[in-house]
Amino acid sequence: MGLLLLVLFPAGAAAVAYFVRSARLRLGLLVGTALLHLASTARLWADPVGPELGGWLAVDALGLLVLTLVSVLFLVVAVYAVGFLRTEPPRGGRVFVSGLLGFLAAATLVAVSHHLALLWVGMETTTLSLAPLIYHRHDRRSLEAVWKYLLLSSVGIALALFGTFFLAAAQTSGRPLLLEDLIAGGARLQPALLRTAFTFLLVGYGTKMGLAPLHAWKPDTYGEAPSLVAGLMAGGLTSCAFLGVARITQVTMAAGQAAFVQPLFLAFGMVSLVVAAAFMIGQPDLKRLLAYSSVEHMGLLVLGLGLGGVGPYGTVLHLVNNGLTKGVMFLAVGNVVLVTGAATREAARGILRRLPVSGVLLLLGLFAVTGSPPFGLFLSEFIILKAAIAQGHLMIALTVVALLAVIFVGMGAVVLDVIYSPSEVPTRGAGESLLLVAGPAVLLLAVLVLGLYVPPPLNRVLLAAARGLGVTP
Amino acid sequence: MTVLLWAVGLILAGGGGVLLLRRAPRLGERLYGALLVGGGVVGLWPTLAVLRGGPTLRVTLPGSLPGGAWVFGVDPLSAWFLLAVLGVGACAGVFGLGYLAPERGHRPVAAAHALFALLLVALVGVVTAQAMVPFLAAWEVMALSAYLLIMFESEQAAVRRAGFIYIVLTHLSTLALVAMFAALSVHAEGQSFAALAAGNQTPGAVRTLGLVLALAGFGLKAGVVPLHFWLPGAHAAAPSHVSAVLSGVMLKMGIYGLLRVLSLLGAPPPWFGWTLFGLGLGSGVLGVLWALGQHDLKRLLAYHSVENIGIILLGLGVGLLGLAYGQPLVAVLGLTGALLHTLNHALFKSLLFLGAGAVLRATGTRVIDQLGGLGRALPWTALAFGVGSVAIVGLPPLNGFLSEWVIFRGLFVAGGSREVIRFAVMGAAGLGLIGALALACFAKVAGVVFLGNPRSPADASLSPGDPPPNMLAPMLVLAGVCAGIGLMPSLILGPARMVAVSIAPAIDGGAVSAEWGGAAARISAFGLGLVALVGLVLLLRRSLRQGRVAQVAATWGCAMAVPTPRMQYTASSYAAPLLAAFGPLAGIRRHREATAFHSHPVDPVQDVVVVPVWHELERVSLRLRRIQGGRVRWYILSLIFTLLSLLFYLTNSRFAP
Amino acid sequence: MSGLHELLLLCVVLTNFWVLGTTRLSSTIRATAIQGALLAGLPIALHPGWSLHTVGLAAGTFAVKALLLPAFLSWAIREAAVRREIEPLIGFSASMVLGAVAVALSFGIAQRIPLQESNSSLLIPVALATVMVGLLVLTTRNKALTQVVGYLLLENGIYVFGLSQAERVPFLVELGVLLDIFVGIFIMGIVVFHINRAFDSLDSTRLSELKD
Amino acid sequence: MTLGPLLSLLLVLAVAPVLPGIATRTRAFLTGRRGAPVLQLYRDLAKLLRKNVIYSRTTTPVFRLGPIVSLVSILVAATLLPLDGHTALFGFSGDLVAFTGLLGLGRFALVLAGLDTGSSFEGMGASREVTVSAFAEPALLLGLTVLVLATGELSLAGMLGEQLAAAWARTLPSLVLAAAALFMVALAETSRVPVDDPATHLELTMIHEVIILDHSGPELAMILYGQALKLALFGVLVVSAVVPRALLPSGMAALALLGGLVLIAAAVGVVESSMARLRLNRVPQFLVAAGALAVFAVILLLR
Repeated sequence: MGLLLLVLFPAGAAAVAYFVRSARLRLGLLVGTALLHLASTARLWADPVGPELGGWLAVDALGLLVLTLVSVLFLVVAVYAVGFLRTEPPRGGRVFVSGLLGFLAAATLVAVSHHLALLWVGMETTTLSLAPLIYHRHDRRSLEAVWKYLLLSSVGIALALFGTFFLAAAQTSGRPLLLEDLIAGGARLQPALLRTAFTFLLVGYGTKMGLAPLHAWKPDTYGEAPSLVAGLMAGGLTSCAFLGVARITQVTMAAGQAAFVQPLFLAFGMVSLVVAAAFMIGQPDLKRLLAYSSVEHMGLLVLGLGLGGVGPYGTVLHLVNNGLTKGVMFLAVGNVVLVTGAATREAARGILRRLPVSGVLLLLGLFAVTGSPPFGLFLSEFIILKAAIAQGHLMIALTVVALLAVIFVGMGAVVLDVIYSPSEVPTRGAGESLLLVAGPAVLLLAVLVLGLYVPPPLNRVLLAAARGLGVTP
Repeated sequence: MTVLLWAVGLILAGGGGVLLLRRAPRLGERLYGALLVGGGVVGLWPTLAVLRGGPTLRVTLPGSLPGGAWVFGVDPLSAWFLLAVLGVGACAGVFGLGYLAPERGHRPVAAAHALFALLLVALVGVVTAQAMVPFLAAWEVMALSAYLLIMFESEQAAVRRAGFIYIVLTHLSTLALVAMFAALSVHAEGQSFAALAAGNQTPGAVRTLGLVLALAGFGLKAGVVPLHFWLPGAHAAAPSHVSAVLSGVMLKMGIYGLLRVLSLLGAPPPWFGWTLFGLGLGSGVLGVLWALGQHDLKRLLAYHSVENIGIILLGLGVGLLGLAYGQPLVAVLGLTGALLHTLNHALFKSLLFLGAGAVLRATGTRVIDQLGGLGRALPWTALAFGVGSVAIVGLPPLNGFLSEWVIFRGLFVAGGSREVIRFAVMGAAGLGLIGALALACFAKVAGVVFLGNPRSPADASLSPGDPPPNMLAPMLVLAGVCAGIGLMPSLILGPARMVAVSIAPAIDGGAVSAEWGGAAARISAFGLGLVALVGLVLLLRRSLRQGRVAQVAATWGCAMAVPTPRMQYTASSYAAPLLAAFGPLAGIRRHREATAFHSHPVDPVQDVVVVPVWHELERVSLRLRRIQGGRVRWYILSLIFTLLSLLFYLTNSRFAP
Repeated sequence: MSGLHELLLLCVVLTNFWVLGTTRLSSTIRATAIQGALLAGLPIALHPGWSLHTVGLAAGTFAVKALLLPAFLSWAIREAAVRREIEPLIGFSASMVLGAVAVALSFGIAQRIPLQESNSSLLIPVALATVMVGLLVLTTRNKALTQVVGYLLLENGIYVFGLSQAERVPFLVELGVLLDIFVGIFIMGIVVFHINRAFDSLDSTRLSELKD
Repeated sequence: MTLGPLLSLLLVLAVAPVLPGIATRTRAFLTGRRGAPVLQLYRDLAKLLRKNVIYSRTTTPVFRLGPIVSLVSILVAATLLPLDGHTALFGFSGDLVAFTGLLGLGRFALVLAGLDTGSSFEGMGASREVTVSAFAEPALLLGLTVLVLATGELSLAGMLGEQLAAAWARTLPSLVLAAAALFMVALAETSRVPVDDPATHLELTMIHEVIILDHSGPELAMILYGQALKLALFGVLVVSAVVPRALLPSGMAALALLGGLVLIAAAVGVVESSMARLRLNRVPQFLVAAGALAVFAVILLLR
């Protein structure tokens, strides 16, 4: 029952957290749950458990990656939240914590469910569990943000459900909507319905991933949500959404529909990169900037899937790196916001003098997120480029390079200005406590290590995860 | 190899030490200086061994990376560049101690020293890495530590702007290199350079793409026109000892990279050689021309780096053409000349930047037209700077002449052949023009800054006295090396040729080595003769004086009142006729008012092309941004649009049932 | 008894047009209620033989779609004191026309997607049509509440198609639908409520502060 | 045989000061004046060597070193030329680069010495000098390139000696063009009309003269002698480019050299009397024209 427990105990913790009165106890519960979750996730690496509930719950390489990513990110965010809520008025603390824990439960469900309908339920729950967190500040802007987020994600998720039904309709044999049977019986799926299913699922989960042009909710939401929530969304929620896309990709690849799937992925990838580049130029708000950067990286993910060859390997590696890096960036920006009150260029100047540690984190994070060696993202982007060239997409490769350059200029212009320029506005709030910088620092270190050294077990899992996403011979 | 690792360890220890001991700066900095010099000396040991024909060093770290293990090694090519890295690095580092000492307290001096050590280590890594990922990692660490050093005085808006332009272009170059390695690794098993070489011997689209990307990436780093415009600002903004390393060593990493990639890819196609040749000529002429117009001493030196990179590329181009057209002698001469000039430029350019730093510390300004007559206040600095000037202009008997001599010979020999390559001989005229313009420019710098009368009262009251020994000694050492190479070419010509041959195994060095030694001996004889003759005439001159004391008077003002310092010819008016002859190419903007006239230099690439284009791009993106208008309705519409177009693809593509 | 469910499906389409055409929020909600009732009838019509599964499904659907949600929505408009949908992006007749286009389009697309052993040829087209009308309402209406209704239509469309799978896929699907709609609509309702309080209007066009 | 180069070097050193005299004398003759005696320069030098010097307060040792370095560099340059028509006292492959480099060194030293006085006039002169030479240098190198291509030889001794004699018949047209180009360069390098006018007395119009305004006594003597020697060296270049002296017996060769030098000097005089001096901003065009001639010659050889 390990997997079921892994899903249930955060959910239970969420319920408990809602009724716990003492804030201290609540935070203890939050961090404790995160630690326990990470520990049990680590045990999954050591000795994998078999399928449960008749195969509805199981861990494969891809799920394990996403699960670990979410778990690590969540622990960091939980620790950060302790420092964050300390600076905040206590109002909403209960909802906040139980919302976080609810998200953990839902994300876990997404990661371990091998029944696509169950996966969809998990996805829905992630969406809803984060809504109150976005509305944390209870003002007009956050209200608008949560409205847009809910409307767009709900429409997307609904379309995903539509697609799931089509997938069920396409299936002629095996247990319905069970991943193993879908892949095993891939040849016997009805192609037309399968393609329809893929179309709707791509639009649905693509909306949650924030692929352009389905990304419109992202900047508004990330811009308004508290930074740690935004970080959790950019690192965790998008990874879950990508897992949804990856699952259906596994099925379609198994059904030999690569020729239908890959052009779509290429198109989404390039459009996302172009949109991100165009909207990053002269973007005055740090958090919106990061939102567009997230769009960019989602684009790279699907680009890798669309290229084939070593592309999928690059994609899964990029998934991990992107998740960690987004955590660094959003939490560092969160510290900036705590001190300056806003994430706009004018307000946030002079970071290096005001917040030395966060300033350095932000500086290094900028280079990490723009794929500079030796940070991990460089390695994954390198592999994706290699895939593009190896598959003969020279133009795509060159365009990607050009767009990455534009994106760097767009991000660098703001971030470096904010870091180095002297500030006009006065500082408010306390400086940076250890709770607020330790987490992002750890994540950054992890990203750095991943650029220099991929541990063999991780590499094995990455290879296994990539295998299903490529063209299976 | 272990010795080299020890050297790296020492340097890193120095950086760490100064950082740990920032409470006791004097002790920390002394330790840092000692370790830096020690590391440099220790590191030079294996380097020279390799250059003397010793075995190639190699170490393989077992790393679990997608693509395979990490390889580091020192072959002749690496060793050649290690000379510059370690030698110049140590000198500049020591200079930095004295240079930054006055900053203690209000700027993070210790951090700057530590970053400098990191920069040196990264440079060592770049030239010794024998696999893709370690190369790129070292490359980026180099670029970033350099960026942080450039931003040392980040409270000035000009510095921030220069730093931003630098970081953007260096990131561009990194991207290009990542793409290049991605292209080259397509056909390669694993990531080591050996594997790349094995995989890319046959021409093809991928190999061509790799060559183009290499040219872009490394050209950016080397500062080839039109990709040079990040360079003047950055080198002017950085602290002078850092500028010395940036200009003297870091630019050369672009050259190193080109040579390395070419050594992997075998004989390149002719078009590549011609491209380098043309770029070299362009960079050389334009670089020195733009330098002539500068008012800022360090910007001027930076533009001269563009010029010298041009000369190096010219030699490189000739060498590659020699390879492409099967002319071994031309190939060896071209490559050897390029390598020699790389080393020489590293020496005298860093020397000049250190000199500029000394001037800056003494006077507090880099504006040439406010300086003057410093020769009396800083005699030794003036001497060192003068040596550097003669060297960079390429006049006998110093080292600059040596490398240009080799390149000229390459051009002339090429002219003698029957191949298409013979038209390369026209480059000789270009090289001559470059030399003459450089002469004009450095006559201006040396003359206006160190000779004549001080132009600002502050300098007039300057207490005579050279900078402290830890700043003066590095300059004199570098000057000595410049003179040594110039007078003893046989020391350096042999190794240079050996390195050149190691790059292109296709050619046999024997063809060249024969008459080479004779020429070298002649050159040193004639250089020494020149010096001796000057001494002789000096003695004669003494004897002519017959004990009479020379009369002393004011400069003759041509029947005018005694000239005041403000009446002296300014650097700008000195350069005016020459720049006027080149018209708009020279990039000078003049402002005339009723009572005032002043001119200031602009960079024809940056200020006329790049910046306007970027602003246009910004305007477009701002217009495009209206899409994100905040109306949730439009968000859903774009979703619907996407859904419908996908459904269209679904039902109307060739997959439609 | 295939005639029956075809009839029901056509009525579903008609209710879609009703929603598109009406100006009064109350009648919009009535339309959704009626549509919910029709959908509740569908499982029985589709899968004859009164299995516990179908009956339970029908009952649940009726409870949620025909009673609970409409009640909740009308309560919401009473609280928010809004009666009519004023100045939509495009006029009602125009939106009717667009709806017709959407229906035609969905029928066109549907015949490219052959559904084997399907118990009705109308299922997919009607489902698609309802989905599209839902999206249409979402985009063309200004009142947040009306957009919620649009979302409800969207869900109904999906539900219609889901029914075709109800036999083969265990009832987790329907559970999913109900849960999703229930929670989705409920939370949206709450947000709408907050919107009303914060902006003292349900005009979602006011929600356009966040932009580039 | 080894004595040949040394003797001819001494010969050239001895006769060099005559050449400016001849030039001015020709000019005077053509303009109907008597003019200074041909040997005037010898007297001036002797007088200057005897005189004491006067230095400006502003100056540093650079001012004193300038004339010496410039003279020495021209002397050393002379040892690179095959003055006897066969071999140079001193030469190596590619020494033509050293030749131009030495001329450059001399110029550099003089310009710095001029700037050392801090006088605006000398600054102006320095500026003009480097401007002119910047355009003279490419032309000079192209002229020498013609010789290189004609003979396939990289040392001046070779390209003006035997090899030239061997290639002379084949390549005469381009050699003549090159000689013309070199002659134009010579006019610029030795600051003669139409580039500069040694006879002018208004500092504002001078180029070379104004740099050495403050030099006096022996130093001035060195500069004047160096200038004359420079003219002689260019004369040697031009003569040897068109006359294959290696074919003649050594005595004849020496005579040919002397005759040639006299003719060159006279030609300089003719030019000075026949054409006006160019406006300063037209000087580059004059030298570019010289370069164009040389380029044409190179093309002739490359095709």
